[in-house]
Amino acid sequence: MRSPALRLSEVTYTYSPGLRPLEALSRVDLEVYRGEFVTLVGPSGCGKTTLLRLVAGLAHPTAGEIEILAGDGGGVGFVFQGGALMPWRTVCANIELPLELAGVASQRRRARAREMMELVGLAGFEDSYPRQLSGGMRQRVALARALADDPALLLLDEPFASLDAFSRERMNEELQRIWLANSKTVVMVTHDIQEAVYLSDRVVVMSQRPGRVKGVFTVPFEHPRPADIRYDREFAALAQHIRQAADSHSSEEEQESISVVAEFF
Amino acid sequence: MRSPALRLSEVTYTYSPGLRPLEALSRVDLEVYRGEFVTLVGPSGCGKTTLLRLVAGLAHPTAGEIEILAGDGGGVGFVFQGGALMPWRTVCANIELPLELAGVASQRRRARAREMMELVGLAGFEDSYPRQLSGGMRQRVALARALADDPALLLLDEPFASLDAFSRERMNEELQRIWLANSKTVVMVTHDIQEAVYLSDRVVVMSQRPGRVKGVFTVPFEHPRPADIRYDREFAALAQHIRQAADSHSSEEEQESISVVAEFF
Amino acid sequence: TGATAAPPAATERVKIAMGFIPNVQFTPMYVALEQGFFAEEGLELELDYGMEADILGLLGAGQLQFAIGSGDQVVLARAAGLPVVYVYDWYNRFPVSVVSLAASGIESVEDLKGKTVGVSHLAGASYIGWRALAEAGGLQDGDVTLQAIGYTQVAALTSGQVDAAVCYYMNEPVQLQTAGEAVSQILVNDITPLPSNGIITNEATISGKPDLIRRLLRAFDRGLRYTLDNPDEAFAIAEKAVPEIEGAREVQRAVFEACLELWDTDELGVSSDEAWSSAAEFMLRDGLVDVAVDPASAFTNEFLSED
Amino acid sequence: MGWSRNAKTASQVSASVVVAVGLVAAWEAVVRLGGYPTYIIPRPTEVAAKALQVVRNGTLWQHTLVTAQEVLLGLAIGVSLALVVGYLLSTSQWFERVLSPYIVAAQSVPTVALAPLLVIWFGFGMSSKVAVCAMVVFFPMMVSTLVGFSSVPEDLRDLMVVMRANRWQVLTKLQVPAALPVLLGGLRLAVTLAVVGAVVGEFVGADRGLGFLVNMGKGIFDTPLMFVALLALMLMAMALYVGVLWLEHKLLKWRY
Amino acid sequence: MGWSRNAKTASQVSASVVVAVGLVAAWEAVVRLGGYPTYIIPRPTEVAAKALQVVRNGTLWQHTLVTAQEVLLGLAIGVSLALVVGYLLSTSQWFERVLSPYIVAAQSVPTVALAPLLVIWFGFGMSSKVAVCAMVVFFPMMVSTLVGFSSVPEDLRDLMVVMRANRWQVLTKLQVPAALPVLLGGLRLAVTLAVVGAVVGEFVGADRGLGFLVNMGKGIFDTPLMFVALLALMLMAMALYVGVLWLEHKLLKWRY
Ligand SMILES: Nc1ncnc2c1ncn2[C@@H]1O[C@H](COP(=O)(O)OP(=O)(O)OP(=O)(O)O)[C@@H](O)[C@H]1O
Ligand SMILES: Nc1ncnc2c1ncn2[C@@H]1O[C@H](COP(=O)(O)OP(=O)(O)OP(=O)(O)O)[C@@H](O)[C@H]1O
Ligand SMILES: [Mg+2]
Ligand SMILES: [Mg+2]
Repeated sequence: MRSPALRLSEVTYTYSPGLRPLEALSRVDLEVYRGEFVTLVGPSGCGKTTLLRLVAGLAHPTAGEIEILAGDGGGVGFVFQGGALMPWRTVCANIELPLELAGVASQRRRARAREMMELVGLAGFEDSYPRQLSGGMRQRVALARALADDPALLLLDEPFASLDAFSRERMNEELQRIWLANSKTVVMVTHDIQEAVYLSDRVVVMSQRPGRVKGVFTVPFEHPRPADIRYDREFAALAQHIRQAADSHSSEEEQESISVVAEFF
Repeated sequence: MRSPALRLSEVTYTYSPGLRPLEALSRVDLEVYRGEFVTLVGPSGCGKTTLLRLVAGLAHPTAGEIEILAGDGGGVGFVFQGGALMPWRTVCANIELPLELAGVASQRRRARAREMMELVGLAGFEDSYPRQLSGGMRQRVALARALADDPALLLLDEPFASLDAFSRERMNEELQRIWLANSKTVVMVTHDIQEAVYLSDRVVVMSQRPGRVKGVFTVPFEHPRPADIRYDREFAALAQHIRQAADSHSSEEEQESISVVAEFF
Repeated sequence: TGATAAPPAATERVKIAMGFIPNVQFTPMYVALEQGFFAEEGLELELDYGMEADILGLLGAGQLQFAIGSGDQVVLARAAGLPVVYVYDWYNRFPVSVVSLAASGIESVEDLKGKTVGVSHLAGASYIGWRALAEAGGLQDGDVTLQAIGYTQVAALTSGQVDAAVCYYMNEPVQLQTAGEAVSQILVNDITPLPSNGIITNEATISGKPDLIRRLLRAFDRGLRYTLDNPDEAFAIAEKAVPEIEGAREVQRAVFEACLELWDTDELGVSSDEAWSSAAEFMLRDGLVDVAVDPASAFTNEFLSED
Repeated sequence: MGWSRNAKTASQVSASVVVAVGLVAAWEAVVRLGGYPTYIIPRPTEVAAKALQVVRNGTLWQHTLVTAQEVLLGLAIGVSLALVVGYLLSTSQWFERVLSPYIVAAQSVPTVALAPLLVIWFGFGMSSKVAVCAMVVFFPMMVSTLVGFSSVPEDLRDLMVVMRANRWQVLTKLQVPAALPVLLGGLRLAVTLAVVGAVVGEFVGADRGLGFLVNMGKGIFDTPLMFVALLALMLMAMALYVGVLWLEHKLLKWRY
Repeated sequence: MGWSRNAKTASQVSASVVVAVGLVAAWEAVVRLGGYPTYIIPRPTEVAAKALQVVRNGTLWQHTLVTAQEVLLGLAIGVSLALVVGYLLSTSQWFERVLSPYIVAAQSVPTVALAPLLVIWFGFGMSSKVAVCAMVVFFPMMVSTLVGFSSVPEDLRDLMVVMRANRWQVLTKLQVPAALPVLLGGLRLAVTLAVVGAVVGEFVGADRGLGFLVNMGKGIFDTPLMFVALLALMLMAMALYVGVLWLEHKLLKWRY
């Protein structure tokens, strides 16, 4: 489990629209091991989405290097922040898309899509178009699509942001189950620190723009984790620590101590 | 404060795309008082967005009646779940839009937009286009726009879903401040029950599709509420109750008891 | 009178570009086809209905071997270096005329002074006809306002946009007359003769296949004669060849009659030296061409059947 | 729902009839009030009588068939070429900027000026008409392809990249469906222009087809015949256009 | 950034020059290999000599000016009309379905058939050419308006409703900007067709303008003159098209 799946070395990314360049990421170092579940948390606009896009190859670092060492052959599953559903495809056809691109026969595709829809609680909406779905339902379609062709690397950008607490917890459990069953590498962005701690092997806390890695927290609990581990004292303490680390108002000195705490876990 | 701003009586709404009609809301009764802050919580796809759309006049009930009794003259501020920013307008121009439509002079418009951008933490991004913003930043633009012309009725559809915990708490406080200062009527959808309790006078819990009102909880704390009220025991207990009520897996009998609890608060 | 040649070994395919849509004006051609005159010469004739302006270029470039066109165009074309030669004078009289509604009282060239005259384009046979008529009739520049009106002569006349219009003798005037409008017209040919419409070929064909030209002209000549001798039968043949005229039979008959007037002469097909010389001189004088064209090179009677 | 759709279609059809009748009445009125003689604008009744005649004797049908063939062939060739060229140009903005003005230049050459070359290259037969038709169709379709392809949402492009779609898959599964509204808009223009194109092609020189019939009617002073041919052309264009509307209805139903 | 943009523009310009030179070379090659005589296709040098002549004596300029006026007026009228009619039709799908086929029908009438009516209504002055040009421009612009307006995102429509925008505000602040890419696509077609339209208008009967010059060159077998006029027409169309591209660049910069 210690062989790396991807490695970012001193990655800097600068957007340059028009005249003012905007440094979104600054010298980010990060290694994600094969089969690891890593979560990124950090303030809005700190470059989390940018980081995922770089990993997915949708953009190339302005400086530094990214190595994708996966080599499992499996593709990449990406849940985009906005969903990125094709409005002209039904829910089912949207979920089938990656299978279609991989040349899977239509019957197996259909079966797999139904399975996925069941999983995300959308059975019965096969023939609906995205615009006929609620926000949370669309997000679940995006998740189902990302999971459909069982990719080795999953990049999830706030996949549960529009879900109610209960759906969210259920989806968390499903995701954990799938991850454990297929030993995927997952990099997820979330704003929910409980969720981050519940799912991850490590939580990466990023700083305000330009995004830097402010601290990395290893979550010590064994997988699979029961749902009620959230009420565990140690869990709560870790979550609280991460919360403090993520607080953009904490000063540099405080951050020093955070790193120490991070080492501790 | 007890004069009603809007009243829904036995409101039913059915979408009928193609052949299968879909009942999104079923016999919803709800009264919101002038200057009240009401929050809707409920599972994904239960009709919260639909309800806001009906209140805003974007759709008309299939059965039942909606009365808007506001009459304050002020418009409606709506934060859409998807943001609904105009891609061809800069951030600043997007925020100015309602003022522009109201015929406010360009200088005052500009000043107001800057004020709003300051408020939502986007100073410096005046001339960016929406596509150059992160997801959370876009959401904040949508909020700034909704607040720009100081509407008497605010309809907020998961306005903070893409914000990190700290930005979210800060925005919550700002929203509370604005609401208190201008005695607006607010109907907000959220999936964060803490947020709901922190901000609302009443929390409306809706049931799984077709959406019904499952319970209404009155939040007894005085406004303005300090940020750390979240750690108050009573606060936590109420949040816990609402959470249970909102659990879509609870049976009908349990729901009976929920209503009783709701009465109690 | 048409000499019958010995039937040749194999039929030869030839194309002739007519320069206008199928029409009773081409009756002699239809007659010659229908009566088998071309077949008797061993020719399988194909009629192409391209637009006049393109045809001479194609003919000169060797893309075509035969075309119908007017003599003035041959002068123009030769001045521009196109090796085209006029070999059969079909329309004995130059068919362009200046038409006006009778009510306007225009009866002579003199009456046109101060009027607006419409002409299709500032080029082409009708324009050259107009220039010739104006010169011969003593009109100075500025005496009339010339207006390019495309092919809207009838509308332009009846709506009063122009006082007179330059037309083909057998077209618009006939149409107006059969519609009951009284018109008066001045035929260019009555004022100044110009080489009119006939069959044109190119120098390559003349040097390469003189016999082909002879045979073609012989067959056509028989068609023309037959038409003049048996107008009713000829018209019936035209009706069969161009079934679309069914609904406009009366007008077309009148057009046909007008054509007969223009075709009838003692010496079918023979071009006159004087007409060509005076045309070539006039066109140079008038600036219509900027190099002198030797009339002798522009036409020849040598392929006409020796009676 | 089913009922209301039928009712809607029925109301559309009846409204269309009303409009058509209204137009004929307006035509009659124009002729009467303007005092135009038959040889300028014939009366509806004269045209109807002529129509009956040419329908009965088969003339109209025969010419219509010729033009229909030219139009359909020209459309097929012009649209396919436009899609291919449009796609190629859309792959590089630089390419497009450099080349498209020349395509525009080619478009602005009037057909009459091209006539001799057309005759040399295609002869007087059907192919020259098909060529003109295809040329006329090409441009609006190419511009639509360019505009349509450039309006593909960025997030979906990214999606396809992440899913490692190949070029062909990106084209068929993303670009074409996303551009479809604009492409179909282009097709609306193309079908209309195709009819005009075939007619212009026939004007260059033809002895059959509806454009020929228009010329014929004009040439033999049979204006009712000309109007019958014009009406047939209009009906052909309308039929093609309604066909495209129907296609839009089918293909873009996710929008409604 | 500034540098790279200049470099890009420079590369575009130089590539355009290369393409232009290539086309001239191809033209020369076609003439030589095809063995076409001058009166079918003149050589580039002959055309250049003729161009020099007509530029010197002012002829070309004078005719270009006439056609340019017709084109610009026709464009202005046709585009405005199309926007208005397109907008009105877009307000009701029912309306559109019923009426648009008739607009299509009107479009498919060849200009030559309309010539007599044009003459009666507009006379032989510039107005008849402007009318033809406007008619030709109208249709692609109208279809673009329809397609563009129907592609306005639903959530933004809702936004405008919630903000109680009036019709005019919805039009100017939402529909037009949202439809702009498609509208500008329509304008690309419109400017090109406008040139063709003015020329066709001049063919109906004119004594000035570049279309007239083409006809004239053809009529007097002065093919170099005809080619000079054609080149002038092409340049006009290219200039207008590049103008629209520039406008797109300015107006759609939020996309890049
Ligand atoms: N296409 C773009 N062009 C220019 N700047 C951009 C672009 N996309 C993002 N940015 C900028 O880069 C910074 C980081 O954006 P990013 O989307 O990575 O943030 P994020 O961490 O995902 O935030 P959020 O939690 O709000 O989604 C932001 O300040 C944003 O303004
Ligand atoms: N335009 C539409 N056409 C048909 N059905 C629709 C449409 N919009 C929503 N629905 C359906 O109505 C139901 C309620 O949708 P709504 O958007 O109101 O849910 P919601 O409570 O806002 O959910 P979420 O929290 O996921 O945003 C869903 O089942 C959805 O499928
Ligand atoms: Mg993001
Ligand atoms: Mg919703």
